[in-house]
Amino acid sequence: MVEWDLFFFIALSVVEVVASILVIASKKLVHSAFWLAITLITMGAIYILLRSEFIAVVQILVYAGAVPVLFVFGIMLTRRKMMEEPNE
Amino acid sequence: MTDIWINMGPQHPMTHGLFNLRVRVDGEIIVDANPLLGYLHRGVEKLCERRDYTQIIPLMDRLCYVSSLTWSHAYCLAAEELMEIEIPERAKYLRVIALELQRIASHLMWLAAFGPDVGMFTAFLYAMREREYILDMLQMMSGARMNQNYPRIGGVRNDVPPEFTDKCLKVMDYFDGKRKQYERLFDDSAIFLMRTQGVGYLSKEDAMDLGVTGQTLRGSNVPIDMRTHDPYEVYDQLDWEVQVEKDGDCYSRYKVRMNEMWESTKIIRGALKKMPKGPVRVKPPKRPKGEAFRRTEDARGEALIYIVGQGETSPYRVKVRSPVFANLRAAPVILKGNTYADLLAIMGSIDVCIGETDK
Amino acid sequence: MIDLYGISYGIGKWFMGIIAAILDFFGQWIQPFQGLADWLMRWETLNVLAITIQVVIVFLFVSIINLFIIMWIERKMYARLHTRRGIMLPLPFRKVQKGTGFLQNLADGMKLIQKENITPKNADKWMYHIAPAIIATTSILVFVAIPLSETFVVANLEGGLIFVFAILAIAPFAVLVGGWASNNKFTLIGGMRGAAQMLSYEIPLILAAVGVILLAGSLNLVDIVIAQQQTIWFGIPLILGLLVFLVAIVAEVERLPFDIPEAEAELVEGWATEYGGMRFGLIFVAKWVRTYAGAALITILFLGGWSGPILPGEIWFIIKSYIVFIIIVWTTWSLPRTRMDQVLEIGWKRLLPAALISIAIAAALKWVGWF
Amino acid sequence: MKGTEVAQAVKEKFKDLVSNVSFPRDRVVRLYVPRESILPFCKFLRDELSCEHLSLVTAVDWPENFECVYHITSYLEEYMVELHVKIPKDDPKVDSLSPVWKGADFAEWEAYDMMGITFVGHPDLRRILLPEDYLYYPLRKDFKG
Repeated sequence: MVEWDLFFFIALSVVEVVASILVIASKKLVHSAFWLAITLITMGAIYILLRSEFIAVVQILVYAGAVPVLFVFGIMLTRRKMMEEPNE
Repeated sequence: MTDIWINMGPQHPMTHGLFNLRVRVDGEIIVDANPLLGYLHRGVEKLCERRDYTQIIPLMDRLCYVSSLTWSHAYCLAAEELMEIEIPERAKYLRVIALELQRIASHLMWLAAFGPDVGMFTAFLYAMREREYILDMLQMMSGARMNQNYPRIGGVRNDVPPEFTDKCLKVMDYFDGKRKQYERLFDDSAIFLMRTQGVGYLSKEDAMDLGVTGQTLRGSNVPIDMRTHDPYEVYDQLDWEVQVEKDGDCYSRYKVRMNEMWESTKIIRGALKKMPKGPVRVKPPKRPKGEAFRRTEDARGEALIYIVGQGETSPYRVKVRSPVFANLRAAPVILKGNTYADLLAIMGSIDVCIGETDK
Repeated sequence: MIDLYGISYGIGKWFMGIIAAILDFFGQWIQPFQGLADWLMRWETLNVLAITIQVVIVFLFVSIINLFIIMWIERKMYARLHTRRGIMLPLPFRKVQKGTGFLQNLADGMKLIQKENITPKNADKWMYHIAPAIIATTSILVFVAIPLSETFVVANLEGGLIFVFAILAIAPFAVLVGGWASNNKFTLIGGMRGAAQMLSYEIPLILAAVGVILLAGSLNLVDIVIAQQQTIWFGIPLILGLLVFLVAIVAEVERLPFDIPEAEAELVEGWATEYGGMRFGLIFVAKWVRTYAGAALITILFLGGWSGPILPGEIWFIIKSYIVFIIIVWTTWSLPRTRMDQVLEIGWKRLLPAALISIAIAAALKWVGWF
Repeated sequence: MKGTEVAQAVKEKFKDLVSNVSFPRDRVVRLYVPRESILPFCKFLRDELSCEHLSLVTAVDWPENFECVYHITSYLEEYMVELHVKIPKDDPKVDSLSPVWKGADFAEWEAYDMMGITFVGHPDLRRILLPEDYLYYPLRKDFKG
């Protein structure tokens, strides 16, 4: 008998912990935002494991939906090196 | 993301030809624009110095691939001025008919490009559909659809077949009947009005100062059309009006062109009715001497051809004034302060043809 | 009504039965095979298998059959709007050069698969690769929650509507990631526009659906349709909400009046400029899948879902959703593109108040007691 | 306004500077001015004779000298001035007309590009049709393609 719940919980937790470490470890702001989105989506998946679907989808809708805003600010406030160079 | 330079071209779906428009945008707002030309430079003016006067006509046809007939006609007109010959009356009428057909074809091609510029791809195929019939008429006159090589110094190459008048009238009827469809497609569309009205404003003073001509000038409330301003052929004997719009925005430039198409059908009808019988060509002298210029109203604005002859079989110097070259001067002025998305509508409304710009 | 779970369970049981019988046969000599056969025939295993088969069936429907049909409909439909014939590729064994062109999309897909996948030198490789995957998976994932009939549904979620919105909201994120990672000015501007557009259209979209939620009293998509079967289609009292939802869904899937993130005239191909080969194919296909998801949502929320006489519910659902899809295609190919600021203006100043009025109407109807 | 009237008006202002006046057509006047006085002359044309439009700037390579030809239009009075300026070969310089007509710089660009005439006072004189590092002026007669 496989404990599917446990299996998924462990898998999701590993993904989430790794992603959340990468949020603070990434050098680029945009990468951080990307990992933050992954963290929030996996957190939503863990809510599903806890049989609370509504809060899971709200989690994705609200938090993961808000990440693009963060992303936009990340793009606006940082500069990519390649963009500054003249076009060859 | 503060200011960045964007290269619109030379390979870009927006460019109606091979040129590079460097745009500096701050977010979505255009701060600066800089057209870079020369990708299509063929040295037509130099080539003219090595060719016979008659051999230049097909070369001039290739100046603009959309309205080639107007260019060879402008050259022939200037050469006739240089040689001081008067062409037969019938040839004048035939030229007017051919020119106006070419103008409609050119404007339809412009419309076909302007539609996708503002995101309406349907306009492309609608305009192309009508253009086929117009090109059929040109083919009937000259035997070619694109580079007609029809005008000659001293007249036109050949007379039209006898059934031409009826067929041309039929095409004009058909084309006039499509006017309502176009008005419903464009003028009734709220989004099209949103995209063009009040966009790309060019004031009357700026337009005059920058040397802008043609529909861009007439869209800015200056009623200057070389067909009445400096009449050539038989335009002053036909019944038609110069189209002017007041607002100076993309919509008025669009409107001028659309109205000009319907005005052209009027000219063609009148010319077909008045056309006399007779010869269509006189023999030009071979070695003219002196200098001459003539202005014509090209499909895009004032075309001026200046010829210097030195008593040889080929001219000493030929200079082409391309209307688009001058109109492009206005592009940075109009673009400044507009949004990046409006760039399409603005450049579309100027009607860029790089063939004649780069020569 | 087709019971999707029952069918899947049946298929799984039949298939596993064959394998278990074979294993049993060998189990005469090899003892562990018998245990394996027993395990295969247990309810838990079959349940997992049945769910997998369900997903595969829906995936096949959405991404293969349905996708080819809607692509074909769209391409034929706008060809007719352009007064031309559209795709006409004949079947391979037919020599005559005229046909319906149904297999043209298959040929296009095969061509895209054969293309080389080029990654730009300065692109952010990892994010560049992942963006088409995100947008394709989320687009198909929407159909997990969309019921074709009462029983033809993979996951009958309690918060199905919110789930659909949540999944649809992830795609603009992929747009931004892809646009940023490609390291191209056109893609970057396209991605920024995508984010701005999403922010302004998510709200009217959800608010327009709130009226439906009020009338139906449930977030469950199946319950919403059942509520409509008992009363009337919600599109009739909430016509305003329907229109707002239609406009907002067109903006959400980035179709033509609002396709500014990939305005091909000014931004080459928008945020997807640097993608080639099958990555581009995925992006392109995802757009169609999302459009169909939008059409399916409108069908469920406003047009009574699968309710209809005589024909089975699934057929009714498909007919209705295709009609909505054709309406979307029609608007797409007859309107010019709006500008960025105009898109935001339409979203915030027109659609948002209209959606609120729609909610007020729904609340009033509920209060009067008609629903 | 007829060509003769224009010539009259010009002669009153720039007495002996204007030479070789001829009338190719009814409303066209062709005249020569020395290159030093081109800027005041054009200012006069624009301000006093309402020449709003500079149609064309041409350069011709004659055996003895260069010649700049300006076609200047008056929209209001419907006439045209064809202005010739002789430029010596060893010093191909002439005043730019961009202070008078803003649109002149594009036309002058082309003349510079093709004939190598330097326009003094031009805001940004550079190659426009030919490559930046191109060494020749192709429309000169001594250029052998």
